Order: sequence, then structure tokens, then C-alpha cells
Amino acid sequence: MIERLKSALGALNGPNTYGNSRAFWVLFVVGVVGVFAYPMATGSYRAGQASLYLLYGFLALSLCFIWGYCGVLSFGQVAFFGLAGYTFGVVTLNFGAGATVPAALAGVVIATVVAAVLGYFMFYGGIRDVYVAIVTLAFTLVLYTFMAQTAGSEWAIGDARLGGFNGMPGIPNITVGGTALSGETFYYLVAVLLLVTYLGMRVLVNSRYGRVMVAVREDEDRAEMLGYNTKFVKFAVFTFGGLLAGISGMLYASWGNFIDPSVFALSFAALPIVWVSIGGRESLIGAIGATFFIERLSQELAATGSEWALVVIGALLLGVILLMPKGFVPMIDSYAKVGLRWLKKKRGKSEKEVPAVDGD
Amino acid sequence: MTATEQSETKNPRAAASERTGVSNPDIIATDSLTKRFGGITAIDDVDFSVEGGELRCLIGPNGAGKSTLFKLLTGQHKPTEGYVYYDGENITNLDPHQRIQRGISMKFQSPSVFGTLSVRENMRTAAQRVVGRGEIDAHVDEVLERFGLLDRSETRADDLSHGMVQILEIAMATSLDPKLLLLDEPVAGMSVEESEKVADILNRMHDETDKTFIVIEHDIDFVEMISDQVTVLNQGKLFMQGTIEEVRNDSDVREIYLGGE
Amino acid sequence: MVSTTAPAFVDIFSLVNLLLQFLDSFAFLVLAAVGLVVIFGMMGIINLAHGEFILVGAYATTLVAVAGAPFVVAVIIGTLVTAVFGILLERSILKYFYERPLDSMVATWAISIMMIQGTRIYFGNSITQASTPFGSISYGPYSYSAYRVSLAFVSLAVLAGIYLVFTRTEFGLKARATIQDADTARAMGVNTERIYVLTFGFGSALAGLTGALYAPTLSMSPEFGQNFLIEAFVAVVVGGASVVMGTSLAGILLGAISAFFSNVYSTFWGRIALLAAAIIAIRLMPYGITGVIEDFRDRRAAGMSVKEALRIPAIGVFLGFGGGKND
Amino acid sequence: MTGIDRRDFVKSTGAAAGAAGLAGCVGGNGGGGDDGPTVGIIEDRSGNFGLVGTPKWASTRLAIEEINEDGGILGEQIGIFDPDPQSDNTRYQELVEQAIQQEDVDALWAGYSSATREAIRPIINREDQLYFYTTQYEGGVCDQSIFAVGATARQQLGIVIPYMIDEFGPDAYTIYADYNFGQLSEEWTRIILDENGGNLLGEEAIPLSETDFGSTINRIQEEDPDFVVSMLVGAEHEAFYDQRLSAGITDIPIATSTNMAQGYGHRRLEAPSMENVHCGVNYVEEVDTPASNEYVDAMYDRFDDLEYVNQEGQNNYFSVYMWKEAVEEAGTFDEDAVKEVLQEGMEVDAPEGTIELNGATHHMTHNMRIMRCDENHEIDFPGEPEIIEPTFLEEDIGCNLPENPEERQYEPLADFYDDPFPDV
Repeated sequence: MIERLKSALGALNGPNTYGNSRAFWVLFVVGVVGVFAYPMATGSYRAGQASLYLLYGFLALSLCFIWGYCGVLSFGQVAFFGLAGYTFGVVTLNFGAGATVPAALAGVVIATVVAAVLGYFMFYGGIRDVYVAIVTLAFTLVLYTFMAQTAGSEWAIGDARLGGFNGMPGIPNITVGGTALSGETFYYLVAVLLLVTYLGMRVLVNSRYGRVMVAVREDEDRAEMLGYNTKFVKFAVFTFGGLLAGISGMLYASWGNFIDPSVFALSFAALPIVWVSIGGRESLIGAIGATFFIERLSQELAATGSEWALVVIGALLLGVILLMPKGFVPMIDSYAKVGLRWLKKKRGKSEKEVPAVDGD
Repeated sequence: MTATEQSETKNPRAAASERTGVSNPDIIATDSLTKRFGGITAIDDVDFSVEGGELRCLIGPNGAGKSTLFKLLTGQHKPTEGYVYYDGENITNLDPHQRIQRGISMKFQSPSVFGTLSVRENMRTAAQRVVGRGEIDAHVDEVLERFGLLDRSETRADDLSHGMVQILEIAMATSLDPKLLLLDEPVAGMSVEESEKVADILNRMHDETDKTFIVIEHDIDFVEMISDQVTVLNQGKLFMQGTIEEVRNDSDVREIYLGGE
Repeated sequence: MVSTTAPAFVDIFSLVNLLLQFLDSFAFLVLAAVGLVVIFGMMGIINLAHGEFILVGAYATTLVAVAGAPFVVAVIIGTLVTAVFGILLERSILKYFYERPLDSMVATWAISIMMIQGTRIYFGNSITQASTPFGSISYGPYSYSAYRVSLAFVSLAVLAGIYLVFTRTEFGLKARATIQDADTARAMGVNTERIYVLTFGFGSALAGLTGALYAPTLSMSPEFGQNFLIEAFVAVVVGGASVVMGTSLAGILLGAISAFFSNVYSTFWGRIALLAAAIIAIRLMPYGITGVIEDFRDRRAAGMSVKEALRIPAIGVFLGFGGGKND
Repeated sequence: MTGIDRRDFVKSTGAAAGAAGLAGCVGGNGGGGDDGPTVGIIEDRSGNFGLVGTPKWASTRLAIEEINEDGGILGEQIGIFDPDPQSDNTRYQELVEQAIQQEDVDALWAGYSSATREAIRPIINREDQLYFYTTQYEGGVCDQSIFAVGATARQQLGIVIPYMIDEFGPDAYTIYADYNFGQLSEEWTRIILDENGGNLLGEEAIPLSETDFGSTINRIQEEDPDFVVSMLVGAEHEAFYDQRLSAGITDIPIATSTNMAQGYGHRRLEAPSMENVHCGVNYVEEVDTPASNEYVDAMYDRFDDLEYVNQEGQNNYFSVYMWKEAVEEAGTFDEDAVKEVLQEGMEVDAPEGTIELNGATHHMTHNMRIMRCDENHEIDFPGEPEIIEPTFLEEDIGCNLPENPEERQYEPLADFYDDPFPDV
């Protein structure tokens, strides 16, 4: 029994994730407890605000997954985010608050399918490297322009007007078992989903599939010459990334009861790249953490009303990307390793083993 | 995508058997294979075949088309004209990974391994496709042992010496348990001791298994260590085929080599 | 809600309308994209601050023009100021990102938001705009802005200039060598660092020129550069990485589509058609027109007839294998 | 729903205050932090709407500061929470939540575009927040929480279109921004044209990001109208005026409800781009009355680098005073009580003149003027200002919020009128 549990937990660790040591997991559990205690300490409003940053975490994870683990930079994750949000809106506005769960599923399915179609076109069309970024960005900007001009009453799906630049207001909250989730309840929904997704992705990236993804990232030709269908790998990874971004977008529409074309704008499209670069693109926990931190900071700066807010954010991003090329978590990890090595040396060989922060 | 079909072309395997009367059929064969890049013809109407279980060396001056031929065999390049047969099957239109899955494996000319991963992770990534979950560690250990990499198994591939990277890549190619192993300059940049070790491993595998090897190599001393059947390629064409002695003593071969370098 | 006035009468004047509209669209697409394409095509960097380089050119030009300088002088100054600005930025920040083209996107995006807000803090929400030189072209009941049409010829001159710079000057040859293989170029004695600086400066100058040329026609605000982004990226996707060939053909193709639908139906349909063309182009030409041309050249070089060379990519494309760079 | 207590608020703004220090604090943030009434001013000072939002922010601040200097309201100083939403609707949603939940604002001024209004409306409605939306807009919002004090399309176009018909002839061609505001304004154009014996020759929707008006100008020339009705918005669309000038068609007069009064194109574009443009406005800084001049002087005294005092700025300004009067009459800052007072109707002395709040619909009567721009970009106001009432909601629809607290937006053609030009 204990052995089984151990092997299940063992699947969470591996060379493809940062933080595999006992120390990390202790901190992680403390962090999770903190996240779940947060609304009790701060109340509904803070929880509602924080749930936005948490739900952005899925968007960050989606990019982290396809860029950090498979080496494919998508500039268009917000396209799937936005499509899922719009789908959620269209379905709920047609079928009411009772249909939010099917609507959520529909949103995620649409995002996944569109990602699959775009991914198929790109990867089976032989698009690689930075061209993927350009094509996905163009796709997103096209959606932006298109959605911005769907204001007329002819642009409606059933009872749901797409609304053009004004967007779609009045989207109901996601409702589970007759309870509309908002504030704390919505926060818990997002937190639980995110936790499960994070752990699931850890298992995934440390599995055989994860190893293939990383192989494609490291050297696509080599991976192909080991007999892996790299086009399919990229296609599948991109599709799964679309699914994650879809979850994020569906939650976003429910969070704000509103969605508008700005979700497809360049300024929003760049955000996931910023989050993931800062957190460390090869680190799942870094992506989530950086998203939370940066969005929280932007909000606080905006709340000051200072005209320097955007300049400060820009300077911060530039500084981080200059000084920490691999991102925050990998940097901390390498410092921790150096520190531990130093500790080890200092203690001499009297003690048998010092737990490594990384490595299994 | 040159979508050509195996129209009326005779199966060269059968043809080869008729010609030589040898019962050991060709594992790989090409028929009128041609590849042009822009205005340059890299491979020019080549009929090339290797029998199962053979260890063949492929030599030729720079630019002779050796690596291009390899890439045509593995599917990284699609031929402008002609066909590739593997074990009697026309694989001209198969994608690279499909060919690898049928039992071809290759080491690249310039060493290419997964740099940020450990030696063991490199090996696992290679082997996991062909070895079950339960046996993978044992399999990896065995291959690492054979190639003398076991004590470096936790080293990051980027931190290995150049020679060690080459050996790792050969080990990875081998771990797929291929029927046909293509090695593009396996000992380039290696020390003499390392080269000898690789030669020894190759010879042993050749003797102990029925694998087929095709090796591109510049180092004629290394060629001598591993093979006596040599094919010479020059300017995209098959120039000569014979034992190492015949090739070595051929004045034309000497000329293209000396003239070429 | 949308008026879909079919062409009321097809006469010579309507055709002139269509032609002038095409020239206008062509110029906008080409000029929006050139600076971006030079930096992307030659250096592999996607400059997300492209719009703000255009902003620098526009503001510099406007400030000089409003101060009383002749417009041509203002345009030249605006272009040079942007070039210098680009070079300073390259030397101080972007040179650290050459090995990391993807990180450079984050860096240029950060620069972009800082520049927009910095412009707002320093210059306020807008500055007084210069007026458009030249008058109008009149024909029958219609007229068209002569300046906007003349930009089509300027954009052709710009394309020709880029072609000459990269094929006929020593800088151009070295730049192309550097882009092909920086190590070899270095080994041959090319100062690649200098080439990167100059290429970046050249790309910046082109963005600045775009800003300078459109300064009198668009509203002066810190978001000025954002006007160009969609057209710029769509042109890059359709054109591909080749500056002269790709961009000019993309300009012709997209300009024609946009002009036709704007003119015959409405501005709304012009825009929808432009976007639809971009999506279809992504599908049919993964590497843009550049990819198709390279493919065609390869096939021609391989001894195929023109007809054969054209036929094969088309078939491949519809079978789902894409055109260009497949092997 | 005013659940968060003050201690909590003081604690949680610590971080914000720190960040403000770092960013060179513009002051005013946090509303003083102690017990006391606070207003939220969430107006864009950066991003796309920074140009038009800045005067709104400045006016509201000025009004509150004047009130505080005068001893405040009910003897209390008014705190200000004025973040910069950066023209970002998601940020708006966050900041409005913060204003309501954490800063516990007693009244809120927020948002320029109708998209922003729609984005924050669910929050406003959920929290029953007293909210002033001051932009001139398409009209029709019948919402118990919103006081839409800007002039509506019917008021703006209702002054300028009859003038154009009288002055230039009956035939009009309409171009409008392709979104909610533009489309509903276009519907009003049809109705008002019809009511005044005008005629619609054609119309075109212009995508919001469009900057190329070549074919639009050709179409206008083809139809050869007596005047053009323009409901173009934003910086991109301003390119129309330059292209109109360089195509040499400034002799075709333009009626508009949007250009000049908000984005002061006549100050920013070089003359004579805006020549022959007629804008229906309730106020702009050129209005030359003692009340107006006093207000404008105060604005420029207080804000050195202010570029223009626009129509919306004035709307924010008078509505703050209107709120003050209502609070004083109610004797409390309690939002329900204040709303009740406001719903009784109120006369306000604004810089634009004396106007009246219609309690039933939460809309204002306005002193509508025609703002005419000449070739030197000088402004004059032909004719006398005319009081126009917000009749659509009250008379046509029968919106009566004290009796029937709705939360919806009515549209002219969908909800009341028949389309007078169904074939255009």
C-alpha cells in the first residue's frame, strides 16, 4: 500500500520539473495551505480578485507546456482563451445559467478543436521555430479585428449578440449544483482545478510522453531519428495547450461576466509570454507564480493611479529578462544547488547525504 | 513532396538476388536515386545496395554526397527522382519516423544529443520506444555499460567531451535495436583510444548480431579496423565498390581523394 | 446594417477609384511592414516595439515640421532620428538578445509599453499634427488625396532601395553573409557585430520613415504606432521573410484584395477580406510568398518546366503537406 | 453590501501605498484611509482613451478639491480613490471591485467608452453602486444604478441635424464607427432625419481600426449629399478628416456628435482639416459664459499640462456638485438615500447653463449647441443654445426607475420606432 502510494508520488518527480526534493514538497504543501486559507483571511473581494490571477495560471501553463517543454513558441494562446470565453458566453446566454457546465465544456472543446486545426495546418505544413510565433500572432490579430466588428445585430448566435467592440455582457457565473460560483466559491473552484492540473502536468512531463516532448524541444531532428513522429508530438502538445488556454478563457468569462475583443489584442497576447519568461519557461510552478506576482503587481500599480505604472512594469520585465535569462525559478534552483553543495562541503563527509533540491 | 509511385519498376532486391545469386537479400537498396538542390545534383542516379548483416563503409571526398545519401535513406530528404527500398519494401514516401520504426537508425554527422539532459535521460528517451517500462533501466544500463558510459550516466550531455558525445549518440542509435545502423563519421574528433574502442564495439556487434552497418568515415585507418567492404562515392555517383585493399590500390580513387583534398 | 452597394456603374472613373485605392492600400501595407521584415528577415528578431519605432519617426517629423521646416526635411530628420534611436537601443539592450531571439520578444514588448507611456508622460496625450502636403487628384465626380497615392511610389522606391542596399553595397553583401552563417562570416573577417548594429539601424530607419510619411495623415498620439501592427504582421505572414520579393508581392496581393472589397462593397468588407486572405495564406503558404518562390526556384533549378514547377506545390498544398521548405 | 471594514482596508492598502511611493506618488490614493466618505474616479489617463479620459479625471478631482476646500460635504472631507485603469476593461473590472469592496466608495465616476460601461455594469448592478456615467452616448440605458448624465444621441443629433437640413439641404450620407455606439447613433440619424424632412442617401459602417478612407470618400462623392453625418470615433478615425481635406471635399459640410467635443481634433489637427464640421454638443471649453470661463480657468490653474476641457469633463464636474447637493439634502452619504433624492429630480447650475436631472430616467436635459469649426479652426456657436430633454426613455419607452427599477438598454428601432429608410 505504502509502496503504491510512493510510486504514485514518485510519478510527480522527475528530471523535467524543478523542485523534486522533500524540501520543495514541504514548501509546496505550505503554499497550497496558504492558497486555500487566503479567502478566510481576506474575504470575498480579495478572493475574487485573486481568482483572476489564478485562472490566468492555466493560460500560463498552456504556454509553458508548449514552449517550455516542447520548444514551440505560440504567440496565440489568447486566441484559444478568447474563443473559449466567447463560446461560454454564447452558450450560457442562449441556455441560461443552468447550462454553465455544458457551456464550460463547450468552451474548452472549441478551444481545443481550433488549436488542433491550427496546429495541424502549421506543423503538418512544416512551419517551425519563430514562424510559429508569427503565424499564431497573426491568427490572434485576425480574430481581434474580426470580433471588434461584430457589432451588428446580424452577428448573433441564437440569442447571444457577439457585440463587437462592446463585447458580450451579462454572461452568468459558472453554476455548480444550483450555486452560482463567485467570490470565495469561485476562487476555490479555480484553486482546486489549478492544483489538480499542476500535479497532473507534473506527472505528464515526467512521463514517457514528457520525455518525448523534451526531446523535440532539445533537438527535433534527433528526436525524429529516434523514431518519434515529431510533427504529431507538436500537434498533440499544441492541441493540449489549446485545451488549457480554453479552461482559462472559460473561467475568465465567468469571472468577469463579460468578454470583449481585447482578449485577442496584442497587449494581452504578449502577457503569457511575459509571465512564462519571467517565471522560467521550463518551470510549471514558475509560470503560475510569475503570473500571480506580475498581475498582482500591475493591479497594485494601476491602483496608485501613477502615470509611471506602465513604465515601471516595462522596466521590471526588461530587467528580469536581461538578468535572469532562464527565468526566476531556474535561477533560484541553481542558487539553491550551489548553496547545498557549499553546505555539503562545509559539513564534510561526516553526514551521509544532503537532500538535493533537484534531481531524483 | 515528390509523390512518385512504384510503377513498373522492378524490385531491385529481386534483381540483386538474380544478379549475384546470393541468398542473403539486400536490407537496403536504392534505384536510380537522384537528389538535386537548386542547381546542384548532390546524388546522381545511384543504385546502391547493402546486404543484411554486412558492415559497409562509405567513403569519398568532401561533397561526394555521402551524408545526402544517408538522409535520403532515412527520409530527411525526399529524392528528386528514384526509390529507396528497405527490406524489400518501397519506403520512398515514408516519413523519417516511420522508417526508424521499421528498424533503421542513424547517428548524425555533427554530434546531436539532448544537451541539457543527463546521459541516462538521453538513453531512456531513445530506448523507451522499443523497450517496455519494466525493462528500460536494465536495457539502458546494459548499453551504457557496453559503451563505457555507465559511470557518466548522471552527467549532463553538454558537459561530456566531444568524443564521449559521439559515443553517446552511437549508443542511443544502438539502443533502438535497429536492423540497419547508419553511422555518419562515428569517430570524427575522437582520440585514438576512443576510436579503437568504438571499432571494437562495432566489430563485436557485427559478429554477435545480424545487424547491418553502413559507416561513413574519412579516417581510412578506422575503416580498416572495421570493414573490408567499401563503397566509394564521388560527385554524387557510385565510383567504386570493393575490398579495402582494392580501393586502397586503385589509382582513380587515389586521384579523386588527392585531387579533392 | 452594412451597406452592400453593388457597383452602381462600372465606368472609367470607378476604375480609377479602384486603382488609386489599390495604390493607397499597397503603400500602407508595404510601409507598415518593411522595417519589421528587415529586422525579422535579416536578424530573426520579432520586434514588438516596431510600432513605437514608427512612433519615434512620426513624432520627430511632426515636431520638426510644425516648427516650420519643409516637410521633406522633416521626413529626413524623422528617419535619421529613428535610426539613431534604434542603434542606441541595440547597443544598450538588444545586443544581449542575439542568441535568444524569443526572449527578445519579451524585451521589445517591454520597451514598447515603456515607450508608449514615456511618450505620454513627456509629450502628453497628443501633439499638434502637421498637415498633409500636396492637394488632391480630381477626375470626374471624384477626387483622391494626392499624397496618399504618391506614397505608393515612395514605397516602390523604398523597396528598390532595400534591394540595392542588400545586393549592391558591401554592407549588404556582408549582411547577407552574416545572416547565412555568422561564424563563417566572422572567419572571413566580417565584423558581424557591426553588421548587426547597422542592420538594426537600417530597419529602424525604415520604420522611422514609415512614421514620418504617415505623420501628417494619422492622429498624433502615443498609440500612433499601433495603427500599423495588424497590417505589418499580416504582410509578414503573407510575404514571408524575404524583404523585397515577399513584402512587395504581399503588398500587391493584399492591397488588391483590400481595395477591391472596400471599393466595390464597403470598408468593412475590405477589412474582412484582408483577414480572410491572411488566414487562407497561412494555410496555403506556410512560409508565405517567399516560401513559394523559393520552392518554385528549387524546382525550376531541378530541371522542371515552369508548368510542372507550379503544379506540384499546388497539389501538395491541397493534400495537406504544405508548400515550401518541406525538405 | 459594504462588508469590508476599514481596518482591513488600511492593512491591505499598505502594499499599494508602498508601490505608490516607488512610482512617484501622484497623491490622492486611498481616500485618506480613515473613516470618511470617498468617491471613486476611475477614468483613463493612459492607453487608447487617455486623450479623452484625462479631462474627465481632472474635472472630477477639481470638483472634489473645491468642495473639500469649501468645508466638504456635511462637514466631512471627501476622500478620493483615483487609480488609472489604462483603458483596459479587465483592469476596470478589478478596480471597480476594489473601489466598491475595499475603498467603499460612496459614489463612482468611471469609464469613457460604452464597452467599458458594459464591462463594469454587472458589478455596479450586483453591488447597487451609485454610479455616474458621464460620456455623451447612444442613449437608452434605463438602469437603476446608473445616472447617465451625458447627452444622448437624440440630444446631440437632435440639435445638429435639423440645423444642417435648414442650412444645407435635406440629403445626408452617414458614416459611423462599427460598434454599438455608432450603430445606435446611426439609427437615431435616420429617425431625426425623417422627423425633420431630411433624406438618407446612403451609409457606411467603418471598422474601428480603419485608417484608410479613400473608398469611403469616393462613395460620398458618388452620392453627392448636402451634408455628411459622421459618427466616427477614436484616433484612427480622425484620419478621415485629413483625407477629406487632401481629397479636397471640405466643401461638403459635416454634422457629427463625436468629433471635436471630446478629442478636440480642431486643436490637434492642423487647420483646415476640421473646416466646415458641425458638432452637436452640450459643452466645450470654447463656450463663452461667465460660468464656463470660471470653470475653465480653474481647470487650467489646477492642472498645468491639461490640453483641453472637453464635454465629458464638464459632465463629471457638474455631476459631482449634483451628487453633493443630493447628499446634503439626504443628510447622509447612504447611497440609497442619495439615490432617492436624485430620483426626485434636480436643477443644476452647470458651466453649460442650468440643466435638469430627470429623476425617472436618470438622464439630464442639456443646453445643446452647434459647435462650428472654420478654416482657421476657430469655433463659434451659431444660433441660441436649446434645451433638449431626454425624451426617448421617458416618453417613448416609459422608463420610470423609481417605480420600476430596470437594468437594461433600449434601442430606438428595436424598441420603438419604425425604420424610416428601410431600403438604405
